[in-house]
Amino acid sequence: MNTWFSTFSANAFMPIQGTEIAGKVDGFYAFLLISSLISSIILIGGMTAFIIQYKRKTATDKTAYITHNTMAEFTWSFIPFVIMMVIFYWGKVIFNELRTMPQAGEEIHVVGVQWAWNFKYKNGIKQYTKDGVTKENKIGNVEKQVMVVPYNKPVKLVMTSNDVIHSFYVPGFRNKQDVIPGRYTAFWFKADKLGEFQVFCTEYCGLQHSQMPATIRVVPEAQYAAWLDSNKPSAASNDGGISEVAQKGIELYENKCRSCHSLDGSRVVGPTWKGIYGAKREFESGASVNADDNYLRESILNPAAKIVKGYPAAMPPYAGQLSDEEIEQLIEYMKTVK
Amino acid sequence: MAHATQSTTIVTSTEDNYLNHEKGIWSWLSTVDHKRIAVMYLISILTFFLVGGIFALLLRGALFNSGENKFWSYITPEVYNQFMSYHGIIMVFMVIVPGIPAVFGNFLLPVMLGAKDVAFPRLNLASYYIYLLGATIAGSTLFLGKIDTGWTFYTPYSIKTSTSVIMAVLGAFTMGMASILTGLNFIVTTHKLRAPGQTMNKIPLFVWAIYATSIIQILATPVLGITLLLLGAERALGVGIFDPNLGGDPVLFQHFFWFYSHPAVYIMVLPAMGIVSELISTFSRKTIFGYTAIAYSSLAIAAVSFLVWGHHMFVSGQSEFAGIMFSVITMLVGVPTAIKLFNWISTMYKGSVRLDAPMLYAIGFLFLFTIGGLTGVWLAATGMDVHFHDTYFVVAHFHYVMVGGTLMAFTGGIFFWFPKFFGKMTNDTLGRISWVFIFTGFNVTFFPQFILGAMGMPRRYFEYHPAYEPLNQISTVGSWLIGFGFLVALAAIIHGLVAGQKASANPWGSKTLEWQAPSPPPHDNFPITPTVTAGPYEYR
Amino acid sequence: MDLVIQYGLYGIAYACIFVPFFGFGLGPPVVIGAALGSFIGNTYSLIAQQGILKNFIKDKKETGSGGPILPLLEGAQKAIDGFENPGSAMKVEAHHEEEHNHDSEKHHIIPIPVYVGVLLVLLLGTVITVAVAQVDFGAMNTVIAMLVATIKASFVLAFFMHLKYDNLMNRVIFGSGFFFLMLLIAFSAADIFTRASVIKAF
Amino acid sequence: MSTVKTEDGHFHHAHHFKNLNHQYDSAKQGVWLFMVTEILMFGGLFVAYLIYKSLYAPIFHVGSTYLDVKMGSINTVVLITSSFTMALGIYFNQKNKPKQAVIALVLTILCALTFMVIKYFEYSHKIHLGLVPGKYFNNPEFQQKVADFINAMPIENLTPAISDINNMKKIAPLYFGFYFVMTGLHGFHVVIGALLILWVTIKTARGQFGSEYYTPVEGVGLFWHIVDLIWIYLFPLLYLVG
Repeated sequence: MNTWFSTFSANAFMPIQGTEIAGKVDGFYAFLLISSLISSIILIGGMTAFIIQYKRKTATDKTAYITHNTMAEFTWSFIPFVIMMVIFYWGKVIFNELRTMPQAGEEIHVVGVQWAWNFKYKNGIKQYTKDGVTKENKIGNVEKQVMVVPYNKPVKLVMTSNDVIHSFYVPGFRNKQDVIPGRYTAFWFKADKLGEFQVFCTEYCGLQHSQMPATIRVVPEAQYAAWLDSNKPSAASNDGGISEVAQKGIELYENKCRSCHSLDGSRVVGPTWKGIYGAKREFESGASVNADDNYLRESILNPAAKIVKGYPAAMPPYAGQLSDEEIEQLIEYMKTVK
Repeated sequence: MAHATQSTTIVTSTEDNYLNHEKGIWSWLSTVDHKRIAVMYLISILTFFLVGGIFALLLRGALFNSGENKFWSYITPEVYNQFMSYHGIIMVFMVIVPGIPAVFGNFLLPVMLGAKDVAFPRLNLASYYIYLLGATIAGSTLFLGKIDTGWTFYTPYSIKTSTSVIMAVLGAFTMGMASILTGLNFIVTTHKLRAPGQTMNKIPLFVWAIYATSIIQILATPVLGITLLLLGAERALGVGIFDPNLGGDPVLFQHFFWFYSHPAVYIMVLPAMGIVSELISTFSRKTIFGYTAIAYSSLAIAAVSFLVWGHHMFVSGQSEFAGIMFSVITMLVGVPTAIKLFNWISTMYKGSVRLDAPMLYAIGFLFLFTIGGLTGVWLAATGMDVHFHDTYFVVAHFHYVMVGGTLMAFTGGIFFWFPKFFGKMTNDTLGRISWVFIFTGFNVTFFPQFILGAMGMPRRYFEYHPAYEPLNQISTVGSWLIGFGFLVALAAIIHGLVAGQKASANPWGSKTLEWQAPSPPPHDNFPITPTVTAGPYEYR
Repeated sequence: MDLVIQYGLYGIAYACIFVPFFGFGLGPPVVIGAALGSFIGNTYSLIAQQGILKNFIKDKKETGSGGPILPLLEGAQKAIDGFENPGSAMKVEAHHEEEHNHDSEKHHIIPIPVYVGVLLVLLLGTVITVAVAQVDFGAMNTVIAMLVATIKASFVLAFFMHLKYDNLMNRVIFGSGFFFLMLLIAFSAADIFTRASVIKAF
Repeated sequence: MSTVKTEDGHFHHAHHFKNLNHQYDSAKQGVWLFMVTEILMFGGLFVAYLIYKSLYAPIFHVGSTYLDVKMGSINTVVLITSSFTMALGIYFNQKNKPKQAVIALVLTILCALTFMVIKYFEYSHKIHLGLVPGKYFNNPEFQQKVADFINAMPIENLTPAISDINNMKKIAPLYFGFYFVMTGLHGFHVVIGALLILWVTIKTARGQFGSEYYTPVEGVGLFWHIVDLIWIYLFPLLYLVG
């Protein structure tokens, strides 16, 4: 069993504390655990005591005619009220700390896409899942994206999503934040323990909601700086000599097309883009044409016009959602997919 | 006891009761007698509960282990997502929201108020058929395109997915319509059809609970209606109100959805509290402790439930200010709930407690609802909720209050009012055995899920981290116990129907008005309309 | 004692409604007015419709522990009965006793001239709204439009829908609809307009 | 079971009520409770409209210039007169004059139909221009107008959301999403109202109502007035104040 669970320590069953706030949350957790234990002992203990003590002896027992008792009723509504206000305030203090962003600190961009977490660093390093999470990648050995972060330095994640709502959850840091398409949300932490922390997606996002984990690897400061330099993409080489326009096409492919069209010839939902440009396409209607620029542009704007034989008409029209310039970039990129 | 001053010594069991008043299936399908409609609701709700339960067992089976050799190999992630959605939709919209109000509210409200029928009998029958229509529309998605959005239909996933969301949303809308009409019927009945002399503080606490529930049904369900309509328009026309690419804000969908759905969880639990008040008072042979406190805390819960929906959205991109505001008000909802729990337990003080099957279910309610309620306070604290949100801690919490609360009270209510419904006694030992299985099975299933939640296992996961496997296996075994327990309960009911011995008008010695009518009651409930001169729980 | 519980729970309920509005500053006087208004309306309906005050006075008289406030309360009860059905204060006893079968009351019939008057007011209202909309008052446009619309709506409610001559329960029912709508607006707006803006540094 | 007119002109109330008045009060309360649900349903739409109007003011401002205020005001007058004739319909039933009641109710139905016809013209005009909700929207001229409007706006009231011009052009159809959903749902309720009034007119013509029992007419009347009430708020919000 993975050791990152401390089963019998003070914070029973909570994962290892990765940040200082996690310690505070576990303290709050211990308080809640104990106070609830006491309240249930009072309630359930009282109930069982009354049941045993006042067992029915005969069918017509005389019972006391007590309708109410103001003093008792006042105490057991005021005391819970006070305890709950204490719990509220303690929770508010921790929530405030979790949600106030640090001024200085590393900024990393997180992009949640349907079924993978992608990370982008200031100096251009991109931890992107190239071909997405394939079928047989069980959670045990899935190809996880790794976010390398410095030890004991505040890190701020600016997060968004390109398709549906996901949620970036790090149990070790006791923190999670939904990522919403069309908007940026923020998540911050200061890791004070070296090692790897598991990241889950906790907002239901479809087929492989349970198979888009990631890892946060906390490394010492120096090692982090060295990692940044070694993986920095040099300005010259931009992924195998593809033109600038096609370069932008990759970004669009990652955001909009990756969940239905693959690059390696395998069938996901729609036809693959491998060697698509210029290939002969047969349609449900029986007609056929070579895949040139006009056909590709029409299929993006209004896919229902020509459906390739054997594929479902499941692609939404992108008319009005992609500008002409973006369509140009996509087509240029398609030409490079061999 | 509601002293009926006119001598209503129970005439020897009048042969003419609502069951044999008219014969033939058409007389049932076109009846406007609130008691027959209640029995028809009971049959539909028990079938949907069976279907929902089977989905639950399949889910637990699929989660038995994670990795290559799955326990149910034919369940793929896609099929799991559909089962998870159907378990949610069937249990929420078809079983628990209509559950107690439609079955016990319909049957008992008029009898407890000494009325001949609900205010609008034909509307009552219409609500049943609208409910069935909604259930068939939502159920038909099983065959036409499935649904995999979960019962919450969060956008933009519910807009993008290719499953038949519009059909499911239309079904939920129609069932919401039936829920509004039932609530409307009950409010007017409580206002206008009380027996002479029965003022508002002489009605049983079950009627108070149904009254508070109906107020929520009237005020919350329309907003769900418009949210689901907009979701349908979103998919059909691309209206863009909730679709981020077209300028909408998906968090606004969550605001609209939870504005209904949090009061809806009080629609589910308040009637159960009403039943528990009746059971505890009857089986301790003692007047309820703090009648006004319990009655008014039902209203207080109904009122405050409209102010707290944001605690479902602490981490959903809602602003920190709104989160803190919703958290402080959610704490206030805990106060009336605590009042009720303390009052029920002090009702047993100096009473004479008898642990028949219904009482066991009431005790089970108190035990499980205490744990469910307390963990609710944890989730209301913002600092704690950030870690627990959308993990199995939340799954355990709401199952403790829904299965432990509403379904325990629902089953307890069936065993308690079975003599009044069908004029026969159920077999008590079978009832107790079913309780033992359901209670232990429930704890074995859902208590480990609290621990899984603390360990950070997210909700709605088909493949989970190997570290979570042992607790998931315990939980799956527990779910078989619950399944078996409900089968034993079903056996007890069928045995009661077939071979139960004749029940007297008041087998449990209860004091509320429905036990003065013969069981099963005649078509017009009371030979002579009783006049109420004292409170409903006058045990001496 | 139950009065204490009832108004205590009212206190809790209204406290939760103040919290968001004070924090959000959506015109606290408006909210306090609405809350107190419905609070008084509800209490008034309890006293007038269900005779809570009457029973309270009766209990106090029986136990003889009325103290100084008893005459005051009786005066208030007389005033309320007077207001509830003018000119028939004496009939009030009979009214409360047979609460349910009040055959004596005929349904109120509004004469046609009143309807015509209301129609003219509504048409005039429409003309005003359209005319005012042409002139650009900036943000005030919305306020004026809503004001005129509310006046027109209240005329339709009062006369065409007989709400003016209806019993208090129906007014409270209809008013609660708007109240809960206000909750939805206030809390959703409290979230949407206080979201921290997250800006990308690169 | 229900209330039926006996030969001697009296009405027997449903058996579980004490008398006709008791039944009338209960029915009235039931209808008022249903009116609350109508208010809350449309209220949800108004809430969404107000929130988005304050978030994306330019889109709503430019959008409302595309609406024909003339047609809108005619529709408002039509609906108000239909409310008036509906009230007369109830009045004549209360006065036991079924003939005038039928005339008044038929007038209400005619007003409802004219309302729908005018709405048909408005809709076909917009669909012809391509001003339809997001998915099928293709009227670049409207998007350009929004962009020009934003550029002309003074700097200080430019929120970050509004200043992102091409995003605003992309989400401009949101206005017509609201327009079609709100007026469409209202139109649907006008059609239901017209059918209900038709049902009640037939019953009045058959003389099933009288001064003692006219509850269905009053119930349908209440529903019709609520539909008119919603239009009274809808008209300025959509047409005038954009």
